[in-house]
Amino acid sequence: MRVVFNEDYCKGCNLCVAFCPQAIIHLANRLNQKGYRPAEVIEQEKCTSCAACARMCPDTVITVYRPERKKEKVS
Amino acid sequence: MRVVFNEDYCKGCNLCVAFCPQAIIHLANRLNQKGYRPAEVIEQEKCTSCAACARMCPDTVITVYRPERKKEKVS
Amino acid sequence: MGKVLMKGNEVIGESAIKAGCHYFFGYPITPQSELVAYMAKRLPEVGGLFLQAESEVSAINMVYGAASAGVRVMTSSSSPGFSLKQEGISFLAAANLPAVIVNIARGGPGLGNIQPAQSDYFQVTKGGGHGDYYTPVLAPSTLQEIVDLTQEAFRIADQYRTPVILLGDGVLGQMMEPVEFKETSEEMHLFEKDWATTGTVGDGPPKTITSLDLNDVSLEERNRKLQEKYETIKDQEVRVESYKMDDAIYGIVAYGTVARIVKSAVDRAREAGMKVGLIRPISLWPFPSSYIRKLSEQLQLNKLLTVEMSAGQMVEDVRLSVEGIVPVHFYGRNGGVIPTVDEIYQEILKLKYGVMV
Amino acid sequence: MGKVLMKGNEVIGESAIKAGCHYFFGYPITPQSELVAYMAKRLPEVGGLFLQAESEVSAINMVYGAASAGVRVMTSSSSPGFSLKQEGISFLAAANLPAVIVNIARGGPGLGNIQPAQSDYFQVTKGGGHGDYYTPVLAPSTLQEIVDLTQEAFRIADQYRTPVILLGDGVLGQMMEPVEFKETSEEMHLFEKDWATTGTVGDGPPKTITSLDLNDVSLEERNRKLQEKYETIKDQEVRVESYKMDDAIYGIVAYGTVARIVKSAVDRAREAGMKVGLIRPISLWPFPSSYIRKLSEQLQLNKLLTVEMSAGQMVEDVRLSVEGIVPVHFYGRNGGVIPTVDEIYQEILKLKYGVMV
Amino acid sequence: MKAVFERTSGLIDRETHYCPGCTHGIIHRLVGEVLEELDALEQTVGVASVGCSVLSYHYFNCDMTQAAHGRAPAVATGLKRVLPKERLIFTYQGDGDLASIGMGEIVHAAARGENITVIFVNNAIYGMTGGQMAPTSLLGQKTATTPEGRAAQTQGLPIRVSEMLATLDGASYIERVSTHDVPHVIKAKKAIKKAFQNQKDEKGFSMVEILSTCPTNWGLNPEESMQWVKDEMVPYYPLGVYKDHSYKGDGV
Amino acid sequence: MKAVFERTSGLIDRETHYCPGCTHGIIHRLVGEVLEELDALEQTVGVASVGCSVLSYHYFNCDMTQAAHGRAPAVATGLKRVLPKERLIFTYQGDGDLASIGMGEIVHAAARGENITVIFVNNAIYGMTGGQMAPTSLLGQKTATTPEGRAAQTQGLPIRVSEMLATLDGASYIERVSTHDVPHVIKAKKAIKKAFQNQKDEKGFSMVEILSTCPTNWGLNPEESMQWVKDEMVPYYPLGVYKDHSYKGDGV
Amino acid sequence: MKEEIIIAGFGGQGVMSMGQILTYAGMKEGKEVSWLPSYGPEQRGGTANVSVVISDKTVGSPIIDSPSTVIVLNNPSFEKFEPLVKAGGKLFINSDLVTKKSERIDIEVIDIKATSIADKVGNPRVAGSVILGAYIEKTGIITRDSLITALIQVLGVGKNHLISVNEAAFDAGKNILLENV
Amino acid sequence: MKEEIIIAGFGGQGVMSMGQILTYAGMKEGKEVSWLPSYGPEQRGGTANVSVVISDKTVGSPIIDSPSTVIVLNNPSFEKFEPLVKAGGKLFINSDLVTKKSERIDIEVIDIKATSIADKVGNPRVAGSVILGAYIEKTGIITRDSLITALIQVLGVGKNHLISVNEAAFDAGKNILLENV
Ligand SMILES: Cc1ncc(C[n+]2csc(CCOP(=O)(O)OP(=O)(O)O)c2C)c(N)n1
Ligand SMILES: Cc1ncc(C[n+]2csc(CCOP(=O)(O)OP(=O)(O)O)c2C)c(N)n1
Ligand code: SF4
Ligand code: SF4
Ligand code: SF4
Ligand code: SF4
Ligand code: SF4
Ligand code: SF4
Ligand SMILES: [Mg+2]
Ligand SMILES: [Mg+2]
Repeated sequence: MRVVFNEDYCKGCNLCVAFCPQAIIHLANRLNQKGYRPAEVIEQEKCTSCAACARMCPDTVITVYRPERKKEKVS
Repeated sequence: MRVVFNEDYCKGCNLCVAFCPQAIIHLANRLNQKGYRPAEVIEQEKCTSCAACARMCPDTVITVYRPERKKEKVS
Repeated sequence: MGKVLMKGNEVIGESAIKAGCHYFFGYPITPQSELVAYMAKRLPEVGGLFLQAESEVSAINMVYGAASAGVRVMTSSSSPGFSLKQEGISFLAAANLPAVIVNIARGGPGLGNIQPAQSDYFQVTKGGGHGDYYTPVLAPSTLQEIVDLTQEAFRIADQYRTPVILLGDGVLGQMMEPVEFKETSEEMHLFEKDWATTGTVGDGPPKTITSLDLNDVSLEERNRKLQEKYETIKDQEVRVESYKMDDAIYGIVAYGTVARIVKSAVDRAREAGMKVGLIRPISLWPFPSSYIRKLSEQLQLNKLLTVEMSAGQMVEDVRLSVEGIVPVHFYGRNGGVIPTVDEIYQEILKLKYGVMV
Repeated sequence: MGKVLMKGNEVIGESAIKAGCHYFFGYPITPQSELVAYMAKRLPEVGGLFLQAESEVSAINMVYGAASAGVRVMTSSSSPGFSLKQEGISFLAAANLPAVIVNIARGGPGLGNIQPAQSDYFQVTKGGGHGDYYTPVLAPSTLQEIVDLTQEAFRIADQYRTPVILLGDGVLGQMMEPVEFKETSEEMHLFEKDWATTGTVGDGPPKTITSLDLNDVSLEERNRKLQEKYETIKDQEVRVESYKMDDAIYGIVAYGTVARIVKSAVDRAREAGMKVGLIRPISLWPFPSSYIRKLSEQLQLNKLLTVEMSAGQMVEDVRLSVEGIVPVHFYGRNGGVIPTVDEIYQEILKLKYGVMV
Repeated sequence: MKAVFERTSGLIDRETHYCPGCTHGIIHRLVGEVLEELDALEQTVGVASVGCSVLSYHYFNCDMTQAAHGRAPAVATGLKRVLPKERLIFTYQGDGDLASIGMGEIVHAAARGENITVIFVNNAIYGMTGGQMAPTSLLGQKTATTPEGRAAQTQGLPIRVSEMLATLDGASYIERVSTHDVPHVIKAKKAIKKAFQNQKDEKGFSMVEILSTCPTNWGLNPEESMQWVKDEMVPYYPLGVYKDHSYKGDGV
Repeated sequence: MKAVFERTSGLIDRETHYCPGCTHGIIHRLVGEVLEELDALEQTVGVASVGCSVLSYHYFNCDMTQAAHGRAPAVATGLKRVLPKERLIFTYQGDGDLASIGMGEIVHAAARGENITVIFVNNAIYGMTGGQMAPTSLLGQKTATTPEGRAAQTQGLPIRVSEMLATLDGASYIERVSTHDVPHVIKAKKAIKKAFQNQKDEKGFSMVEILSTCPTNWGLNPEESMQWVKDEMVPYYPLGVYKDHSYKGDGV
Repeated sequence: MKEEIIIAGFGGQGVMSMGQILTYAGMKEGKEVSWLPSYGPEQRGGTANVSVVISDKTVGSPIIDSPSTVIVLNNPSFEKFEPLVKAGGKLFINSDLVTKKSERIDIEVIDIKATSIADKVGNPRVAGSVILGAYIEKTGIITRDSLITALIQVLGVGKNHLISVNEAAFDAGKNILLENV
Repeated sequence: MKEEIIIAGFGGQGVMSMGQILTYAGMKEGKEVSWLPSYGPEQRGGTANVSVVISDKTVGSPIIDSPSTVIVLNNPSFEKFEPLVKAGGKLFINSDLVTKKSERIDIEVIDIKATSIADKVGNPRVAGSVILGAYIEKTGIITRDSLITALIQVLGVGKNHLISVNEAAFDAGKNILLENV
């Protein structure tokens, strides 16, 4: 998983959705404990780990990972 | 009299003395009712009615007159 | 005019307008913001002016300016903002300027919270600012009463040339209740303001409004006149409601929102056969001292209980009124907690069954 | 240390420094300006800091900041400037922050004048700001007493974590009298300030200083603690001087400058064979109520007379203390006029010969 | 003989309480003359502030209201907003009053484009209270609260009020003038006149900052004080027009 | 997998009370990250102001003091002047707090060259009290107290605080940034970092004005709000550095 | 006759307007009424509740200690107010949003899937009106006509396109109650 | 022994320092003392006065109602304070500046042309010291030595070049009194 959402903090504001260059974030159809529709990414593989979502999220919901590059492992 | 001093208002600040281009104003040697040495002009005839003294006096002590010019009277 | 359903804060605004107040200078603060918003909307409609000041300090001084010009003018705030107005209120009082100042009090001290409270009683009744002054303080308990007292506040302000305070709390400010407005008042024109600094155009020598008097003897004279005025107000402007006190053995003293709750508790206690009544000061200054004292001198009155949303402020005035003739108990809640009917009922029981509070 | 001759305002400053107060934030106002000037000169000499704030409002909030950091800190003002500090004082009280605030009161209300007055009594003793809070108020009557009480003010502030007010007037502030200073106090180090926001470096989780509590129940709990603290202070910190009261039939209650004048009047009356004495509250809050009440319950005490440079403020506390046990008369001067020994003597005569005041 | 210089009817005929040589007196005269010349005395309400000029209501020959320390712009706003628009409202404020405790009020009056005239007397000190530092006191200047001279490290740098207010869109006319010699006094009067004329023309907030002396608290005699204004103050407080543009256009 | 973006330790792990999409949250994060990166959390004392961010002491992972409305710069001054100089003091203030009631305090903190860092969140409105006009509300903007939109004639013109404060010699670093998209958020962080670094270097007063949203009171959704910042606010409040010069030199 | 009603939920669920509609309706019918809001610290989201009193006699305290009716729209509100309902009183629950169950046997509990029903009549946001419909049916405290008049008043001119869907919601609420009976 | 002295004149005539010198001197001699200034509204000029109490016992009120001694340096001060001198008390007048004459017969009036005398000893501004010299000679309340010590203290390091002329003034004052006797 490249992007992980701390779902309970999410307020469904849609900003990550709006700013994801890959347009892969959506608001889920369920409600979280606060009563908001939390953001989620299904197509994790399309994520470029650009962290735009995380930078625009006002509620520090999102952690972004990047797969360690093969090259590095080799070197 | 070209310059007339409302002596009771004078505080002897010396500003009129300092700014008179003709250097004809002096502080008198007596005290006025407020306990100040009031400004005065003896040589009234040397006065050019320039009003510098009046403009620099903080206490509106000074009235300045100018002799009406003969010419005007004639015309 | 029929009844309308409005928030208390809005009722204050509309009543002020009906009383001929067309100028309002204020600064937002919860729980009185609806009043500011209401004035912002309504005043331009009646050809008046609403101006949001940069602070409470500024607002009260704009009021000072407008009052100097002789118009009816109002400002409002809530507790912390009211504290900031104290210097200005002292200036208004000293300069004999009429104005109405609303305090919709909230939980304190400090920033506190935005729940209702009555812990600004001292601040408004004892002259929270410097120097010997008082301001008449009116404390409505229903929205309909707001209609009457707002108008009265302006009348008193003009008649005595003094700032007047209208004291409420978050409950009164934010609740809705049907009210009926009176027709626009004409009485304001009774007060000629020949002292106002409106420019001398055609009316004599320059006028001055000031509270400065460097000479002690003449400042004392000014103060003497001020105190004389206060004596007249004490004489003329006391307001108090009494409820089921005729045969009461126990009297509860409460004002504003709390008085409403006490009324319900009194009803419940009466149902249970207890002879208890409510004394509701409407003018907190002048305080209905002689009224309360008179009641206390009646043989059957046994005990007084003061209930406040405070740690005990008005209770001092009650004690000053009765000077030990009857014992004065106190029950208070704090920090925005509103006493319930049941709590007060329990306190009444304690009065009767001798448990000391 | 020998005696030195200094102005009262300067004595306050030097005493504060000796009490370990190295920080002062103030704004000039007559008649306390000598204190500000003194601090401006002296504090840098002792490695402390004097800062002239842009206003009284700012000054009290700088004090709030410095107090948050746990240092001993002071500000001072006079009546109109003191009014402006009311919001800040309410915040200090609510946030449990220790600080000492000086009010060298002057004639009011409004701009008034710069002569001595005691008409800020209500403002300082009843919590002139919003919410249920009190501040201990110490009222010295001689310059030597200023030395002691200034030190005490800091002790009380630290011990109870509360703002404390030192109340004087233009006479005390500007007169000179020989005083002797104590050695620099060590006692300040007794108070550990582990609550201060000084950065967490090496001492645990972040600390917060605030007076906000949006929840009514927990704000009530905060208020309960505050009131508990006030009860302890009432219990522990009452100060009062009594002068020739042992066999007195008439007691005069007066504080500060007026108490000195009353003392002379008492002496004169004693010479004339009258049994009269002086009760001098030194702590105005907590007020020496039970002390005065106890005296009043003694059979021989017949009447009390309160003398103030005000229209009658402390007299309410006297009345609250005795609750009608003995009559309480009042004599006041105003606007900077200082009552004379002779005037007070005449009032004493009236007490005796029954002319009502 | 014709009077070429007479006492203005803009001032009440009465002695002032100002110290000998204090230029508050000159500035009073200029304001009085301007109001007389504009035939505006009956239309004017002045607001006295707290400072040495607190008693100016004894001197100006028009209606006057005395404001709390620093609050004159708020009081003026209250007056201006409720009186007929022909009325001219001015404040007369010292630098302690306007630039220290009253900073919030003056900035906001300017930002609001409040149609008032502000006479701002900058004498780099608190005169009335006995010579404490003002926000405008110069670096190194010794005052009662900067006995070693104002130091940037502790007290910061003097505020140039005109420059600061000129950044506000609401401000219409702002000029700094001086009173240290005859030509400057004449210029000062022109500026004051313009500041009142602007108000008549409903152009909005107008302020004239006037460099002034305080011989008493500067510890200089009146003449030396004039020189000090010229040598010390003018370099830090350059004279000139800082703003002359009304967002309200030429009258509204 | 390596975390390229994680929650900063500069913030306490806790939900905030802010409305969905409110950029107060982004700004909190930036401040937290900067303090973490400067390894300054233990050295820092923050001053919360009165506005929606009044509860920010629940979020910043450092000592915090809560100031009265508008007085944060004074409280910060008190802290800064008595604490060891390694301590970093910052205020976090809204536009109502800083530019309306607190105008006097901010101007004087700047003029004094107070060595503190000010995080100034300009959202053109009073958020907390329910959307009244702020001194920074734009012309035409509808608010609870300008139901017909802010009008220059009555309410005057919005104050550009950064431009105004930049005229003060005491101010060392002033920049205006925004949060309306990723590049601007990155820039905003840089500015915040510099404002803290400046304090470490003892350069004096540093302020970052950050354009921020208030979806709730603007009546827009969070996305629209970002657009409004870009389209309406940025043109009136141009981004950029307004001052970057310390009279104190590079550290003292 | 005296009804003391508390309606509670998240901010934004229309709690305040529901209270206003009841209050207006009561007033129209000549009753004495009062309405008192209470908000949490949040500007948006968070919890909010409103106290409404409708009575034949002057309203004493507008603050309600033991409500005769409680309407809850979320879990936190359930937790806070369920215990307060006075014995013999009524508890209306939007069971689409509230997962908790009441165990009290001294009160009448009315569960309504109000959001689903509202969705069906055309707009999930009129769930509140569904419950109001059920409420007046149950208590008879005010008539449907008064409720509609009040609704129109509260919506104001700006939102009068919402009248019909709310009306439908009232009726759906009424019907669901009738069905359940 | 208790002396209650009021010294009054224009601001700038050294009224305050005269009072301070007396107060210091009293303190040096182990007496109880107090000093209380009073200013008019003017910063400079205007009137000012100071009240000094020197006593064997604790000073009660520092405010003086009926002074045992009054020293006046101008006409307004004469008018204000001459009536207050207590019966048997003393009134010192700088008759160079005060033109009024006292008609009281229950007090001792001492007219001194202090400014002229001061001028003669070298500086018209030390007129106050001339009167102080006369005052201590008359009352014996403090010694010349104490007065000099106090003078040095009050002048401070900055102005110690003025010590000798003041000393001369003290003595001139003392002598004029002796001459007159
Ligand atoms: C609230 C308040 N704070 C302080 C004062 C004391 N005070 C009177 S005048 C003044 C400063 C005056 O300085 P400025 O405005 O520069 O006028 P100037 O006397 O120099 O003309 C101060 C601080 C006051 N009267 N009220
Ligand atoms: C003395 C005082 N006045 C008014 C208030 C009410 N108040 C609280 S927050 C606020 C304005 C907040 O606006 P802003 O500073 O812009 O912050 P935002 O909520 O927009 O972030 C006001 C006026 C108060 N708490 N104290
Ligand atoms: S990291 Fe970039 S690509 Fe991945 S979800 Fe976030 S915004 Fe989209
Ligand atoms: S930006 Fe954050 S709070 Fe908003 S929807 Fe995305 S994850 Fe949720
Ligand atoms: S008018 Fe001119 S020349 Fe005449 S006295 Fe005055 S300054 Fe001198
Ligand atoms: S300027 Fe005026 S006050 Fe000064 S000395 Fe000359 S006349 Fe007198
Ligand atoms: S103190 Fe200064 S400003 Fe005030 S009147 Fe005297 S010289 Fe002028
Ligand atoms: S009200 Fe506005 S500023 Fe406040 S939290 Fe909500 S969106 Fe943010
Ligand atoms: Mg000045
Ligand atoms: Mg804002």
